[in-house]
Amino acid sequence: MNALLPFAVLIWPLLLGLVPAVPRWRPHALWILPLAPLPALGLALAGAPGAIFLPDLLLGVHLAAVPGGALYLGMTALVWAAAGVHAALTLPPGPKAGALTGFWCLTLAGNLGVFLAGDVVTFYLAFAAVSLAAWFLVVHERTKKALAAGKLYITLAILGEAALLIGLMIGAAAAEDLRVSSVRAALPDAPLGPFGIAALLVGFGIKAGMIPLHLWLPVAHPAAPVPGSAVLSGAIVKAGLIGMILFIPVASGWGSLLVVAGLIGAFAAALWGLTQQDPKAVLAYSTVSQMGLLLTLVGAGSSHVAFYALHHGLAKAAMFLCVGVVAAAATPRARLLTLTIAGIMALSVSGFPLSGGALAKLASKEGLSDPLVLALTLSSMTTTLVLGWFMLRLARHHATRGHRPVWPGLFAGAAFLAALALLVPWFLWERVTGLQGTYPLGQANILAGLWPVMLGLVAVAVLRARAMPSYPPGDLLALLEMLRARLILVQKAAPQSRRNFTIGHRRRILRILLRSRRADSFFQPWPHAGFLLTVVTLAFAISIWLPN
Amino acid sequence: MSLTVFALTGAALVGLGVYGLLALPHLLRRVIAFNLTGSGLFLFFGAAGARGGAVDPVPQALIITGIVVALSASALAVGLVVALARSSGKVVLPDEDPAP
Amino acid sequence: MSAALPVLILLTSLVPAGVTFFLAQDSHSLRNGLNLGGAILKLGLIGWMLFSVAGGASYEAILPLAPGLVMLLRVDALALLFISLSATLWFLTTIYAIAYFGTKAELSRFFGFFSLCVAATTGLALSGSLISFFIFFELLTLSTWPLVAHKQDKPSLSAARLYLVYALPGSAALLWAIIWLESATGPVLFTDPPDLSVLEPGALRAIFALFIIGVGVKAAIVPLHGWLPAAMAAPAPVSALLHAVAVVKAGAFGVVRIIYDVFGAANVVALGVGVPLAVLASATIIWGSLRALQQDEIKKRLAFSTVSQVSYIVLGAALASPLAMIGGLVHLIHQGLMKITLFFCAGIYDERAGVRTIAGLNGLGPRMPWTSACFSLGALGMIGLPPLAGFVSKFYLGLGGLDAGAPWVLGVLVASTLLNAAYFLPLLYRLWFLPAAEDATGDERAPALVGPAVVTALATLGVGLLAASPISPLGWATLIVTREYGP
Amino acid sequence: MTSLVVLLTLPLVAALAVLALPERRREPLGLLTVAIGLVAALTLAASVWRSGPVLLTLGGWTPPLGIALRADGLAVALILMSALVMSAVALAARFEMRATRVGPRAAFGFWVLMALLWGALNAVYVSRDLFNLYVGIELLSLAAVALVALSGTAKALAAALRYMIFALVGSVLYLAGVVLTYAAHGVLDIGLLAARMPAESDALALGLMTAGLLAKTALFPFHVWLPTAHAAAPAPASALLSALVPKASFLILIRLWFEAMPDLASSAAVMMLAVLGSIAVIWGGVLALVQSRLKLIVAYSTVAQLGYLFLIFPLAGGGGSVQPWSAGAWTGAMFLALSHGLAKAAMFLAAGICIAAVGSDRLGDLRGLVRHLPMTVAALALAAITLAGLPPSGGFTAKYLLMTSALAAGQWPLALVLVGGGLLAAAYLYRPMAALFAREARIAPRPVPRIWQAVPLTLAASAILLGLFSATPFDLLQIGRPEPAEEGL
Amino acid sequence: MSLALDLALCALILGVSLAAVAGAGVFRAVIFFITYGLFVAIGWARLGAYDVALAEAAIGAGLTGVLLLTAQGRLRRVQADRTERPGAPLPAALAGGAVTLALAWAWFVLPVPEAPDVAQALPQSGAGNPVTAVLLNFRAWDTLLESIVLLAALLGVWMLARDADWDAPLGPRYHARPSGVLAYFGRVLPPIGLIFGVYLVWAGTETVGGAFQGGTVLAGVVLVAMMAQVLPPPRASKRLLRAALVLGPGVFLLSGLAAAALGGSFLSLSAALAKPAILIIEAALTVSIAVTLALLVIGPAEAPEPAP
Repeated sequence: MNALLPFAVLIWPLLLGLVPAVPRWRPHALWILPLAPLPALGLALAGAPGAIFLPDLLLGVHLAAVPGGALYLGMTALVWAAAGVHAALTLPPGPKAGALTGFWCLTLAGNLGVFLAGDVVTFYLAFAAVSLAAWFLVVHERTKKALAAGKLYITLAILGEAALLIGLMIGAAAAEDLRVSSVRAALPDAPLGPFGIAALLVGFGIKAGMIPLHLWLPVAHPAAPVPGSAVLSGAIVKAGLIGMILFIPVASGWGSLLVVAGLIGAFAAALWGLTQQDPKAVLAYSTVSQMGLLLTLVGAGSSHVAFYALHHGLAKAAMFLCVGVVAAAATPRARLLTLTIAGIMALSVSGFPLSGGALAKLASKEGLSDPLVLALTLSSMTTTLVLGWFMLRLARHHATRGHRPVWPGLFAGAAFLAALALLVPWFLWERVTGLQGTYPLGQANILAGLWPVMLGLVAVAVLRARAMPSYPPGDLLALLEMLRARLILVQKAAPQSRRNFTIGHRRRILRILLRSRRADSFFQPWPHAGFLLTVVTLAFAISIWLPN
Repeated sequence: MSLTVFALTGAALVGLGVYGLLALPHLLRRVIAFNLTGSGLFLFFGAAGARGGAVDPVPQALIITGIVVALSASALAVGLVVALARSSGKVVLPDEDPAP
Repeated sequence: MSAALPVLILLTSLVPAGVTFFLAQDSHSLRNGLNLGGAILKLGLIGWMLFSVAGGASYEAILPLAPGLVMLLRVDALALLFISLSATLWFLTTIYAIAYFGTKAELSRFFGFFSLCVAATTGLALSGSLISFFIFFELLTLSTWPLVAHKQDKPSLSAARLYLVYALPGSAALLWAIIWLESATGPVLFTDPPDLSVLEPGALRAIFALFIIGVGVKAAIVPLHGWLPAAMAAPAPVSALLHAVAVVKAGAFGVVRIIYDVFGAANVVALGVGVPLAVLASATIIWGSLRALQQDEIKKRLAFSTVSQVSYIVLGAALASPLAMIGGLVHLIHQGLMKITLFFCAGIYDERAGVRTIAGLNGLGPRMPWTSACFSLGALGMIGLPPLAGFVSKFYLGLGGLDAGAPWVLGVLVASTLLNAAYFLPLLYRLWFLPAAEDATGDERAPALVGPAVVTALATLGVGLLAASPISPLGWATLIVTREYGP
Repeated sequence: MTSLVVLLTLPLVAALAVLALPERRREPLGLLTVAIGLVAALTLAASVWRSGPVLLTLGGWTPPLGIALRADGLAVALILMSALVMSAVALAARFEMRATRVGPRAAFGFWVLMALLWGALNAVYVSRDLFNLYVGIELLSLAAVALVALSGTAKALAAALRYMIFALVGSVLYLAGVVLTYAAHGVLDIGLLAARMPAESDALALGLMTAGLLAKTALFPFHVWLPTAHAAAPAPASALLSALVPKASFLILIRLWFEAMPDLASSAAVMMLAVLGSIAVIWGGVLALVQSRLKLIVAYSTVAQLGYLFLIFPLAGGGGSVQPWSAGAWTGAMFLALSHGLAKAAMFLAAGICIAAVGSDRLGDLRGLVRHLPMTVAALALAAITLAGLPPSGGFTAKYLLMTSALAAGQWPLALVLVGGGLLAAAYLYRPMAALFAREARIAPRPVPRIWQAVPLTLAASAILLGLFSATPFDLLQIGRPEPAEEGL
Repeated sequence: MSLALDLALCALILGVSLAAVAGAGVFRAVIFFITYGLFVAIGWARLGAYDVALAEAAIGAGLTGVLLLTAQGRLRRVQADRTERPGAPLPAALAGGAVTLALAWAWFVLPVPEAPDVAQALPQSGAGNPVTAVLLNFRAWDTLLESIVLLAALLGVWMLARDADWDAPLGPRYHARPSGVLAYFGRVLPPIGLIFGVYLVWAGTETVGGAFQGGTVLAGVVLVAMMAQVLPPPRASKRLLRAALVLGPGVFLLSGLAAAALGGSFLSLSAALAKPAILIIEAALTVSIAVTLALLVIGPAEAPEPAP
C-alpha cells in the first residue's frame, strides 16, 4: 500500500485537474487548488516513503522520492497550497479560471513528479509538465504583456525541453537503462558525455534561472498573476535545481562551472534588480540571484541544498503573495501588516540572524571552502539591497483592482507561509544538519549574519534618495530582439522568381511537343514513307545477308 | 536464257512500278503502277517456276490467285479514288497536295 | 485455412469496394453498412489472426502469375503491425467519412475507391514478395487518384495530376530496381533474402537508390514530396487516410521492407547507403518542418508536417540499428494515430465551422472544445511531448541514432521538435487564446465526426502512456525487431 | 479439330449468310455467330491445353503440296482474344451500328465486313503456309480498308486510301518475299522452311517480307496511315482495326523470324527492329500527347504499343543464361499483344459511347462525362492501366517479362524504353481521364444504355484479369512455342 | 531465234510499261497499261504458262483495263482536278532501281529447288490440269479465301456509295445509242462470250482454263450487256444478285464442310468424287466470280446525275 503512495500523490492532482472539464463544476473549480497538493504534503510529512515500479506505463515508470525529497515535496506542497488559496480568493471564476485550474494541477503534478521520478522518461515527462503547463500560469491574464511574456517563456521552456531530451538520451543510450541512477552514473563516461551534460545544464539552467538562461524569469513573473508568480518562483524553479542535483556530475569540472555561473547570477541579478520598478520584477531578479546561490551550492557539492531551497521557496512565495495582499489591502493597517510580513521575509531571505534564512545560510556554509563562504556572506548584502529595494517598490505598490473583502484570507495565506519560512528551519535544524539546536544562536554566527544585512540596509537607505536607472525587465532580451529584426529584413529581401521559371519551362516543353506534330508530317506523304520502306527493305536484306 | 530475260524484265517491271508508286501523285496512275509491280513480280515468279525443266504448276496457281487478288485490291482502290474525287474533287491525297 | 485468411482479409475491403461501385447514389444505408461491415469483419479477422499468430500459426497464400512473378500474401509480425493500424483507422475513417459526406454526390465512387485504397494498403502490408509489393503499391497509386480528384474542381484535378506526375515515375524507378535485382538474383521473397553477392556493389547501390526513389515518392522524401501538399485538395477523410495509413505510410513501410527484408541491415551498412539515406531523411524532416512553418492553410501545414514526420520512419530504418528501427516502426503507428487525429479535426473545422486557414482557428477552442482538445493532443504528440505517442518514437530514434554512431540524429530530432513546436503551438494558441472573429460560427454537433477523432486522440495518449506494455505498438515493434531482424 | 474448322469457316459462312439473308436476321445471326465462335475458341483452347497444338492438313494434302494449319498456344490465345473482342464489338454494334443511327448502308456493310475480318484473322492465326498467309492478310486488309471508309466522309476516304496504299505495297513486298522463298526452296510451309538449305536469296526474301509486314503493322516510320484511319472509322470498327488487325501481320513476322528462318536473324537486323520499335514507342507516345481528340489519342497509342512488340526480337531468350526464368520476353510480347487487344478495343468502344453521348470526341467536349457515364469512364481507366503497363494488368505482366529479359541480358536501353513508354502512356491517357473527370460539363449528354456501357467495361476488366490470372495464359502460350523463343535469335 | 523473240517481247513490254508510267495523261496511261497486259499475256504463253496467260489477258489486261477506263471516265465526269502534279522523281528512281537490282541479284543466286511433285498426286486430284488441281484441290483453301477476297472487295466498293444513293441501282447510267456500235456488240457478244466462258470452265479441269478465266469472260459479257443497256443495272439489295454472289463461295465452303462432316478432312475431296465435285464447285464459283467481277467494275450504287 505504501508503495502506491508516490503514484497517488501524482495522480491526485491530475484527477482534480479534470474537474473543470465538467461544465457544471467549473465555477467552483478554483477551490480545488488548495486541495491538490495535500497528499504530497502528507507524503512529505511521512518522510516520503514508498517506491514503485510500473512496468507497463510509459517506458517503465519508477517512482521514489529523490534524496531530500521530503523537504522538496513538503515545500512544494505548502507553496502550492498557499498559492492555491490565494488564487481561489483573488481570481475571478470563469472559463479562464477553469483552464487555469486544469493546468495548475498539471503543473503541480509535474512539479511533484520531478522529485519522485526514478527513471529518466518519467523525469522528463514531469519536467515537461511543470515547465510547459506553467505557461498557462504566465499567460493567465491574457494581456498583451502576459502573452508576450508567455511567448518568451514557452520558447525557452521548449528549448530547455529539447536540450534536456538530448542530454537524457545520450545518458540513457550510454547507460542502456532508463533509471536515473544508472543514467547519472553513465553520463560522465558516455561517448558524448560532455555534450550531454552541457545539454542538461542548458535544460535545467533555463528552468533554474541560471545566468544567462534566466531571461524568462523577470519577464514572466510580473506578467503572471500573483499566485502564479508565487509558485513559479517558490517551487517551479526548483525543478531545474533538482535536475542539476540529479544529473550533473559535480565532482568533475562541471561543478566549478555551476559555481561560477551561480555566483555571477547571485550578484549580478541582485544588482540588476535595482533597475526594476515593478516589485514582482524585483522579486524575480532576487529569485535569479537566490537560485544562483543555490546553484553555487550544488556546484560546490553542499549537502544542504534542500534545506536552503526549502526556506527560499517558502519565503519567496510568501513575498510574492504579499504583493497580492498589499494590492488587496483596503486599510492602512492592513497595508502596514502586510508590509511587515514582507519585510520580515526579506530580512529572512537576506539571512538576518535567527531567521529561517539565517539558518539555511548557516547550514549551507557547512563544508564550503572559505572563498565560497565569503561569497555567501557578501551575497547577503546584495540580497538585502535588492529586497530592500523590493520593499521600497512594494510600499508604493497600489491596488488597481482586487477583492478587498477577501484580504484576511489572503493575508492569512501569506502570513502562514511566512511563519513556516521562519519556523520550519528551526524545527528541522537538528534533523537536517545534525548540528546542535543552539548553533545558530552562537555569537559569531549572529554577527556574521548581521553585518552584511546592516550594510545592505544602509545602502538601501542611500538608494532611497537616488533616482535609479530604470530598464524594462529582461536585460539580455533587448539584444536578441535586435537580431530578430535583422533576420526579418533579410527574409523579406529574398527573391520569389521560382514560379515564373516553372511556367516558362512548361511552355517550352509544350512547344517542343507540338513541334513533334510537324516533324511527324514529314513521314505523312506516301512518297516519303514509300522511299523509306524501300530503304528499310534493303537495310533488312543487307543486314541479314552480310553476316550470313 | 529466255528465262533470265523474262526474270530481269520482271525485276525491271517491279522497279518501274515502285518508281511509279513513289513518283506519281495521281492516284489512278498509282494503281496502274501497283499493277505493274504485281505483274512484274509474277513474271519473275513465272520465270523462276519454269527453271526446273518441266513447268511447275504451283507458281502458276499462285500467280492466278495473285492476279485475282490484285484485281480485287485494284477495284477497291479505284472505287476509293473515284469516291474521294467525288467528295473532295481531288485525285491526290490531301497530304501530297501542294495546293490544298 | 492458412491460405484463406490473408485472402479473406484482403477481400473484406476488396469486396465492399467492388460492390460499392455499382450501388446507386441514394442507397446510403446499404453502402454504409457494406463498408462498415467490411471494416468490422476485417478487424475481427485481424484480431483472430493476431491471436493465432501468437499461438504460432503462420499464414501464406500464393498465386503464381508467371515465372518470376509470384503474388505472395504472407503474414509476418511487421505485416500484422501495419494491417492492424490500417484496419483500425479504416474503420474510424469510414465512420468519419460517412458523417462527413452525408448525402453529397458521387458517394458510391468515393467509397468504392476508398475501400479499394484500403485493400491496396492491406495487400501491400501482406505482400510476401517484392513483386506483389509492387503490384499493390501501384494499385494504391491508382486507387488514390480518384480520391484526390474527388471534388473534380480545378485544384483537385491539378493536385491529382501532380500526384501521378510524381507517383508514376516513382513506380517506374521501383519497377526498374525490382527487375534489375530480380534479373540477377531470381524472385525476391521477403522470407528468403536474396543472395546479393551476384551483383557488383556499384550496381547494388544503384538498385538501392532506385528503390528509395521508388518508395520515396510515396514516402514524400525531399525532393520527391511536391505532390503531397498539393494533394490536400482532397476531402478531409481522404487526407486523413492518405497521410495516416495509406499512401505515405506505404512508402515508409516500403523503405522498411527494402532495408530489412530485401537488402538486410548488414548489407545496407556494408554498402554505405544507410547513412546517405539517413541524411536525406533528416533533410526531409527539417525541410518539411520549415515549409510547414510558411503555410497559412491548416491542411497544407499538416501536409508538410507529414512530409517531415514520415521521414522519421525512414530515418529509423536507414540507421540500421535495432533501437532506431524500433523507433521507426513504432512511429509508423504513432504518426498514423496522431496525423489522422489532426486531419479528422481539420476536416471538422472545415465542415462545421468553414475554417480552412490558420487565422480562422481563432477562438474555436471554446466553441468546439472536443475537436480542439483532440487537435491539441495530436499536435502536442507531434511535437513529441511526453507522454504522447510522438515522444516514444522520438526517444527510440534518438537512442538508435546514438547506438548507430550517428549522434547528429539527436540534433535533427531536436531541431524537428523545435520546428514542430513552432508551427503547431501557434495553432493551439489561436484555438484557445485568441478571440473568435465576430462572424465566426461553428459547432460540433456531429458525434460521428468527433467520435473518431476522440478515439484516435485518446489512442495517441494511450499508446504513449502505456508504451512499455507488451501489447502496445512499442512492445510490438520491439518484438518485431528482436525476433525478426535481431542480430 | 472440329472447333478449328468451325472457327475458320463460321465467320465466312456468317458473312455469306448476312449477305444473302434479309436485313432483320442480321443482328440475331451476328450475335449467334459470335456466341458460337466464342464457344469454339474456348473448345479449341481447351483441346490445345490438354493435348498440345492442333494440326489440320487441308484437303488431306500434306505440305509441300497442300496447306497445313496449326493451332499452337499463341494462335489459340490470339483466336480467343479475337473472339472476345468480336463478341464485344458485336454487342456494341447492336447499339452503335443500327440502321437508324448510321444508315442502312453502313449497318449492312459493318456486319459483313466484321465477319470477313474475323474469318481472315482466324485464317492468318493458324496458317503455316506463306502464300496462304498472303491471301489471308489481303482479305484482312481489304475488309479493314472498307471499314475505314465506312463513314463515307472525305476525310475517311482519304484515310482509307492512304491505308490502302500502305497495305497494298506491304502486301506486294511480302508477296515478293514469298516468291523468292518459293523460287529458292520450292516450299511454302513454315515447318519445311525451317529445315531448308539456306540460300543466299533468303536475306532479300526475309527483308522484303519483313518490310512489307512492318508497313502493315504500322511500325515507325510507317505509322502515318494508322491514326487517321483508325480515328476515321466508326468506333466498333476502330476497335477491330486497332485491337486485332495489326496483330495478324505481327504474328506473321513472328512466324517468319522465330519459326521459318530463325537462322537468318543477324544481330544488326534484330536490333534494327528493336530500334524502330523503340522509336515507335516514344514517337507514338509523344504524338498521342499532343492530340486533342480521344480517338486520335487512342490511335496514336496503338502506334506506341505496337512498338513494344518489336522489342521481342533482341530480347527473346535474353538473359536466359543468367536466370532460366528470365527468358520470358517472347511470352511477354505476346501478353502485350493480347492485353493491348482487349484494352484497345475497350477504349475505342468506350470512345464510341462518349461520341454517342455528346456527339464529339474532342477532349473539351468530354468534360464531366464521368457523372453520366461512370461505367464507360471506368472502362477507359482500366484500359489505360493496361496500356500504361501498370499492375495488376496483362500489360504489366507483359512489361515485367520483357523488362526482366532486358535487364538480365544487359539491354538496359530497351528497358528504359519500356519504362519510358509506360510513363508516356500514362501521360497521354491521363489527359482524357482528367477531362472526363472534370466537374463542369460542356454538353448535356444523351443517355446511353447501361448494357452498351457494360461492354467495354467487361473487355477492359478482362485485360486486368489477364494480369491477375496470368499463369494459365502464360502456360497456354508455351504450348508449341518455337525453340528460338526460349533460346533467343 | 526464240531468245530474240523473247528479247523483243520483253523490250516491248518494258517500253509499253514505261509509257504507262511515265507518259503524259491518265487516259493514255490506261491504254498503255492494257496494251502492256496483252504483251505480258504473250509472255506467259512464251513461258508455257497458258492458264496464267489467259488469266492475265482476261483479268490483268481486260478487266483491270475496263476498270481503269471507267474510273478515268468517272473522274472526268465528276470534274475532278486533273492537273498532273510532279512527284519526286529522283528518290523514286533510286528506290525503283535498287529494287530492280536486288531482284536481279536474287535471280542469279537463286538455287533451283525440288518442286512439289504435283504430277504424282494429280490422279487423285480429280483434275487433269495440274494448275486446276492445285487451285481447287491441293490449295483449295487459298482459292476459297480468294473468292472471299473478291467478295470483300465488292463489299468495300459498295460501301463507297453515298448514303442517299444506297437504294439506287449499281453503277453509273450508261447511255448507249440503240443503233450504236456498243449496242450492237451488246447484242452480239454475249452469246459468244457465254459459250466461250462456259467452255473455259469446262475445259479448265483438264486443260487450259478454269473458273477464274471463265468467270472473267462471263463478267465481260455481263458488262458489255449492261453498258449496252441490254441488262438493266441491278440494285444491291436484289435477292437474286445476292444469291449469285454467295453461290460460289457457299458451295465451296459447304462441300469442304461436308467432307469434314463425312469423316474426311476439311476441304478434302475423295478421289472418286473429286472430278464431279470440282466441276460443281467450279461452276458455282464461275457464276459468283462473273457477277462479282462485273459488279466490281461498275462500282457502287449511284443515283442518276441530275441533267446538267
